[in-house]
Amino acid sequence: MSDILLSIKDLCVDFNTGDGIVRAVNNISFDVPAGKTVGLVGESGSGKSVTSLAAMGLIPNPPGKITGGEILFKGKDLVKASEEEMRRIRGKEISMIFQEPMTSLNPVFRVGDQVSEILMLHMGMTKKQAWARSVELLDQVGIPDPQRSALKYPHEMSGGQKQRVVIAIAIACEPKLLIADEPTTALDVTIQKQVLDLMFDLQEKYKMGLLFITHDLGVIADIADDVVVMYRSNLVEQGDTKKIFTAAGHPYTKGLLACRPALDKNPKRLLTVSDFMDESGAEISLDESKTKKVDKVYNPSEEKNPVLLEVNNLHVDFPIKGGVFGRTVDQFKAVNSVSFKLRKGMTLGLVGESGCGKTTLGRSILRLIEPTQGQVLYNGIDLTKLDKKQLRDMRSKVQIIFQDPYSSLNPRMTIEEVLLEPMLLHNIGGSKEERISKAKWLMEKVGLKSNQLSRYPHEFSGGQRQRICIARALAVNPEFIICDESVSALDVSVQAQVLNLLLDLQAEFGLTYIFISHDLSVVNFISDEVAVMKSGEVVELDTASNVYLKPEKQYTKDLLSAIPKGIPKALLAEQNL
Amino acid sequence: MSTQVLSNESVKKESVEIEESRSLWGEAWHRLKKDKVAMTCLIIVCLYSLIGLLSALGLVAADWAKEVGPSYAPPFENWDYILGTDIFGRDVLKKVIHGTQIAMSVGLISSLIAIPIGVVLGALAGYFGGWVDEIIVWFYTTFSSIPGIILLMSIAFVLGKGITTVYIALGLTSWVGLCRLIRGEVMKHKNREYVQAAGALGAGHGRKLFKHILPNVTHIIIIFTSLQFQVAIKSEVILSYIGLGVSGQPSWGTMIDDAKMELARDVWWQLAGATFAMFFVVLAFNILGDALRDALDPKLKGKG
Amino acid sequence: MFKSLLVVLSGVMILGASCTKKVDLKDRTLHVNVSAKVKGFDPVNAGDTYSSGEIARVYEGLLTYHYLKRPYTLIPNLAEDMPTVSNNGMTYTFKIKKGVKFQDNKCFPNGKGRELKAKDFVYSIKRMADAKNVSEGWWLLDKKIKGLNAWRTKYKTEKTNYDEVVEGVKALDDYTIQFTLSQPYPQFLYSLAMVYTFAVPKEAVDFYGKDFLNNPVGTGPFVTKPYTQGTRIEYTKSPSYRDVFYPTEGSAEDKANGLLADAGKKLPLVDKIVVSIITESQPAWLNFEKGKLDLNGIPKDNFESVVTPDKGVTDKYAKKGIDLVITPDLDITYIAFNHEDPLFKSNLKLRQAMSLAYDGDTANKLFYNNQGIIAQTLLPPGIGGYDPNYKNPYRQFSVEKAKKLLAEAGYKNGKGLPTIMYDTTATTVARQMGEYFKKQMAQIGINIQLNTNTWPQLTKKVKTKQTQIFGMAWLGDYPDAENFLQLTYGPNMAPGPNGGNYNNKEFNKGFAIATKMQPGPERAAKYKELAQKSAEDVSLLLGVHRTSFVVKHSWLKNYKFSTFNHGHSKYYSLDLKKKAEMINKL
Amino acid sequence: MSGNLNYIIRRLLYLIPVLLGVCGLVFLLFNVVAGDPTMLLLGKHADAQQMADLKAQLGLDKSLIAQYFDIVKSAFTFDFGRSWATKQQITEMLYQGAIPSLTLTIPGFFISTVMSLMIAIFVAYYRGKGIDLFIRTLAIALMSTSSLVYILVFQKYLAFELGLFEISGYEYGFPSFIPYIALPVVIWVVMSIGPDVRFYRTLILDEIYQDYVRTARAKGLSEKKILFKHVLRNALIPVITYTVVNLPFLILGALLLESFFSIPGLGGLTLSAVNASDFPVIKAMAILSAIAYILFTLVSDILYTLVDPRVKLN
Repeated sequence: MSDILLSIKDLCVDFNTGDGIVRAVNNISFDVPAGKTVGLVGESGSGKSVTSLAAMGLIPNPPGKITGGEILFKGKDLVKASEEEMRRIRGKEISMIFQEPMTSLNPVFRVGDQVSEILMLHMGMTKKQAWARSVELLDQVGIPDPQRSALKYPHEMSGGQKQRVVIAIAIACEPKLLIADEPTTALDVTIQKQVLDLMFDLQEKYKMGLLFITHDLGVIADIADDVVVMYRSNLVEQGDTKKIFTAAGHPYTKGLLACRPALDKNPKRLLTVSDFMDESGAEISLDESKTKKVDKVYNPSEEKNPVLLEVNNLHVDFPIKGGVFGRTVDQFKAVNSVSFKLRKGMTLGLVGESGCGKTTLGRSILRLIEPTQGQVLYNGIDLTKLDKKQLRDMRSKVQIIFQDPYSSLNPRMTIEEVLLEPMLLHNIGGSKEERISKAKWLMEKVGLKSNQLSRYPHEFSGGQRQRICIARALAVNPEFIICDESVSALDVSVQAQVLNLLLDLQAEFGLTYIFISHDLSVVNFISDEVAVMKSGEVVELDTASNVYLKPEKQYTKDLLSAIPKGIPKALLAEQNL
Repeated sequence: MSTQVLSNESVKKESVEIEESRSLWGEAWHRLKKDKVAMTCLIIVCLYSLIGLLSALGLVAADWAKEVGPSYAPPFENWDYILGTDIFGRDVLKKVIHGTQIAMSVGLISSLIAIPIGVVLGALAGYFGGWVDEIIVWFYTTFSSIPGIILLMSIAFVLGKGITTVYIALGLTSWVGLCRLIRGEVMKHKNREYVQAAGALGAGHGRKLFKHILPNVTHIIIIFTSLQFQVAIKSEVILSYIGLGVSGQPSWGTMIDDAKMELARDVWWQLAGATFAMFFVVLAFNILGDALRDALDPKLKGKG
Repeated sequence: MFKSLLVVLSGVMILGASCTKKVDLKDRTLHVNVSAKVKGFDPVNAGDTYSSGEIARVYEGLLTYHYLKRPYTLIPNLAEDMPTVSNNGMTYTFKIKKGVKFQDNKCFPNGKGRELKAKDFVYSIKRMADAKNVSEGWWLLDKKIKGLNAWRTKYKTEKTNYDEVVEGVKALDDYTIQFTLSQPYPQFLYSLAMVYTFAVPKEAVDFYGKDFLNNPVGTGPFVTKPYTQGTRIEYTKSPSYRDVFYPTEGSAEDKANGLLADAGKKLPLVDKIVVSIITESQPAWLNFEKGKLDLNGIPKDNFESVVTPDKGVTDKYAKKGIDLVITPDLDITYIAFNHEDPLFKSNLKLRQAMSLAYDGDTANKLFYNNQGIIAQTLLPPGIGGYDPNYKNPYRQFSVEKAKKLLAEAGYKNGKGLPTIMYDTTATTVARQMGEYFKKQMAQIGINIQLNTNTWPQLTKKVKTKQTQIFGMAWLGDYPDAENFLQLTYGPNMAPGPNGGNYNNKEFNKGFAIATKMQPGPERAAKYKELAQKSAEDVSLLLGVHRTSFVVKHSWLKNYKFSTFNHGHSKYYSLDLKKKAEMINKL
Repeated sequence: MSGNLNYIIRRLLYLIPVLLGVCGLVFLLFNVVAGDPTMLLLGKHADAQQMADLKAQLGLDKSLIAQYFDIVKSAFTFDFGRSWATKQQITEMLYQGAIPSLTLTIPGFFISTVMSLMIAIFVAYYRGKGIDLFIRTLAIALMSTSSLVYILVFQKYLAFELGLFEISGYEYGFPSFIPYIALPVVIWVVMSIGPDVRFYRTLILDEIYQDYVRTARAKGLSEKKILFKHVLRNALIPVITYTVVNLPFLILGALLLESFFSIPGLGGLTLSAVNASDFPVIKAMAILSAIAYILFTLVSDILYTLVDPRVKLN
């Protein structure tokens, strides 16, 4: 075995929040061998980020504190190291990349300066030497025209380019160990692939140890040699990637692997962590019936699934202001002549990278954003022609569920008020008692306790809040719901539960969905038909299986190829042998 | 592999009951209670308000005008005028207590004038935008471009003398700050998804603004009020100096104004009395204002 | 890094602080202060005492008051001697001194001051009468000089022609000027001692135009640079000042006070004057105590720490060589009733009751440190018509009498009497007096509502008869009873000086006769009778004749208080040796 | 650059309606609500005729609209006519008053800004610790007393009793005014440390919790270097705009300081104008400060784009 670069032994980290001490990391031990990539996987709140920050000695002192264990880096225990020693290691021996590329760079300094700063600090270069080296590094990380880009400010670069700059900074002093905390999560899938390939090449070139932290098992499979799985501040399993992916030991790992919607499979329902592990963490035997691969079949019949929604040549343009008096000088075409039909009871998936206009399309159909021209026929009624009153009555038929669970519920209203409001607006349910009983029924329907009506939104988790939003939408007995990135903000296990819920509700109430997302595998799982959008236009529209198996447009092909396979390298090597 | 499971801050257990439900206000009060300094300030403010109320009802220091001793008797020499006397031999302590009533009423009523104007205009500008916003922004830019002290003096001068002028002048010059804050906050909340969701449910402008957005900006009003009190109390002194303050009854302003004749002859106790009385309550309002901002600011709350 | 910056900063602060200016001991500079902003140096607009005080240092008039003689007597200044009065008091002819030079100024050809001529006085009088100048002194000569009013209305709007001859004001030759009145007006001479009628060179007015008020060019003892409305005005001795000598005769008391030590010496006796404008009383008093000012009026409030009950200077200040000069002033404080208000109009008993209920002595103790003289009538001591041993029956404080009268007036201990609005200015002292008056009236059941205003608001209310009762003071313009009795003269009703609109036919008739008489004993008797009648009819609630209190340092010589102290700084002198000796004791 | 030019022109055009608004407010206050001032100006011997003449001369007999346009004309031509109380040319008075005011307020403002920045950085560096709370409370305590009290007490005890400072007075010219403005500057600094420290501290703290600070730490930079190089550079942007927007108020001077220390500045001028109901002077002061405020806000916006690369003028 090549020598161990980083060895964490029984690490414990506590946080002193207002309401008492919380253990964020509970005696974790694992090693990162030199030249190898270790994937640290776990859902949000599992303590994976805290572990990485501990290795860098960056845990904010109040409120966090390392309360036990050692972090040996080339034989030296970093927990006992003085701040002075840690400063010499940070950036030189160990460097770190963070998740949010948009805010990781100092907005008021040029990119070149921020790279040369670390060179001057650790390598003792002069300003001129550092600048020259920085330009080389920018070239190495694939920044176009590095000479001119070095002079740019961060806000003049895209998210992907900024992440490349952060990587350039991290590898500037050729560190032994690189820690990457969810470096590609905020990027679009095509750019994510390029950045991952870049990191992989650099690791090869500089023989660096790489500790890669993410919640996306697909990414781990592609690049990690070993995997460490964390669940609620505990290390539940570790081992080499092939063993974990083929014969996971711990029920939580099994659950995690299973609840990921895969591109090639087309199951009716997703397995969730709760199918493998009950609340207390003990394993439960898998109910065989659930694993049976039952493919969804797409056979809309005329009478059961008539056309509910027909969109013809829909345009949404935003004026661009200019000149002295702010006259409109140009139009930004957010949605450019989109047409499609949607049958009752079916789900249309709208997929595309950020900025392709999928959200605007969804909102304009509901006239939350006024479309510039085009027709939206709902049961034959053109929504664009309705006046305010008629539109209000239509509202009960057509609903929307948003992305951010934290901001889609009024923080100052109890859940009861949230659910009762739609009923009041459309006077559903004769009396207050009737409405409250309906609210209780809705809570049960979406899998929540009916006695929690008097609670406030901030007392629920992300997944629970999204269920409340669904309940709120159901309150007006709608026929058609637009889910705008409704699961993107959730952890993969919670995502699976919500997707299953949506499918159950569709089956029970015959709902019709438009499901908007940037995550192709989620769209593939839930949609019957898929529309791929690019800069305001629908480039491809077909059934889900056709789009994924027989993509026609090159753009769709690129999208599909960029999605991590989710099959460990070692396994792939064996299959090709 | 021990799988000991411990709940973590942001991953709430699906099933485990949480002690009792707490609204955002409850959360804020919970956080405020832990800040010892802020609590003492709150107690000071309540104490002053109580004294002010009692004095307003005439239960305490109603006989401030009674002559209790010789003119300019020094303090701590005689129990029935412990803080000394003024030119007419009236008890400085009673005048300070009566001054509390004036100070608290100036702060309260000037806020009551400034808040409705600031909130209504701010909300309308922030929510509707377009030409409504243009006009309201033009209106408060006009108000804020004239230096506060000149505007204050002009209004007070033009309206003539007395306590009502002090209220109106302070109210009319302080709504601008609140309006600007409310406008910014309403603009921010207008685009939040819970407001759009209400729109999708068919809620009209009125409901969206008053039922959804305004409750989420009320914390600004509370922070503004505590800071407005200290501005009002200090301005009352300046107004008394230029002769436009209260007349016919003692206030901290008139007491400090009298001192400008007395200090030269070493009569310091009336000045000291008013200054210390004012010092503690203004300090308390300042610190309370900061503490409230930290406790009530949802931004910090959201970070969980 | 920032520790060093903090050190540097505090260093700057201390450096700035430590260099306080030391009191200069060598040069003969008089340091005085003025307690309000000086408006400017144009005699025509000398409405307030402070601006007139500064103007009188640079300009001079035909007549002035003798420095030492009391009661105040007029003596010639630029005039050769007192005027010859002819055609039964209607024509006054003056001879003016020869060889009197205006100060050098660039408004004169080649900068040399020219000789004063009679036509300069004609020009100055006309300038005061010119409606466009809106002079506050115009009431002095309004309808008094033949042809002047006609000339004024003629040039009200278009450009004034100063050369047009006015019948009543003529320069007979270069050195004689003759005034002809339209009606006998013995007080006319006093107006020639007032700043409004001081001599102004036409060249300066034409040369400086709108800015004339900041560029004084007079014949007076001192010269000053153009006025920049700062808080410090400096004067230096005028090289071209004519020979004026310190008066040689004075009363025995003056002699005892050393006021005749410099008799006969050429004036002015100091080289330089520095006038600081200090509006707040605390800095004024502190500067005086530090020796930065040579003299200062005592703020009433600081009085007790300076003056002992027997009017001497407390030992704390005596040790520092500070002397106190106490002199009764030609003024009267009063609370006027608005006689057009039905409440007071015909209810003499109510006015009498209020007068008796007002304890003048305590007020005197509180507000004038027991030094004011309780006023029995409108006339202050030092004026013809004042009778020291007259006791006004309604000024002897007695609550029972007041209650009895109030009952007779139909308001038994205040029942049925509405709250009376008492308007006063907003200064601290005025507010405290108002509170005192309210307390006094409460003794007999009269409820007073105090209402403080800024000075302009108060004058507006008085002039538009919107008050019930209001506090006021009157400082004599000239030492003649007419100036005081006109306060209760019917035709002078608001907006004139008779703010209370008191209108008693008998009094009006008597007043018209007395003011026409030439000064003499029977006029004084007539004045005495009129004053007592108006007092007993309680035309207004009399207050006190304030005595003025000035503290001065031991090194300031020849200081004598006068109500008309304009231009008196030329008489003061400094004992520099004493100053050097005393300064370190402060 | 053309974008910026358009923006500046638009902002300048925006100045006009605001200025009209200010004139309107001043007109409402003084010409409509305040009533007829002639009574006040003619002294105790005025008669009805004299008052009528004065009213005509001051143009108060014109229709209200004409009076409003007089104010607007004065706002654009800076010719405010003459003061009613002293009959001096107002523009001349303002010019004379501006210099003494600035000699007091500019050093005061400069010293207090630098000092409070120093303290704010010091406090931000030790954020959360005892010293942070102590200094902040001390700063707030300083501002919890009325400025009138500081003036009276400091003048009596520091200037008179201890003789450290001049009691009052003012002399024009560079070296000679320093002893006179020393104590007023001390009082100005004491009064403004409180709010400034509080404001600057929140600015710095907002920056310290940003992600780029975390990246800087990961680079191995020391806490001090991060604070001074990265954080301060970002925090300076709002500091500059806040400072520039406050500049116009400096011309106004400090009303109380100037009247108690007899400094012939615009503050004292305004105060005496109010006491003497000298409407033209008050109106002139209000309009001038408004114009200065609007121009300086524009300057601060433009400065904002120069200092902060992210912001483009739009």
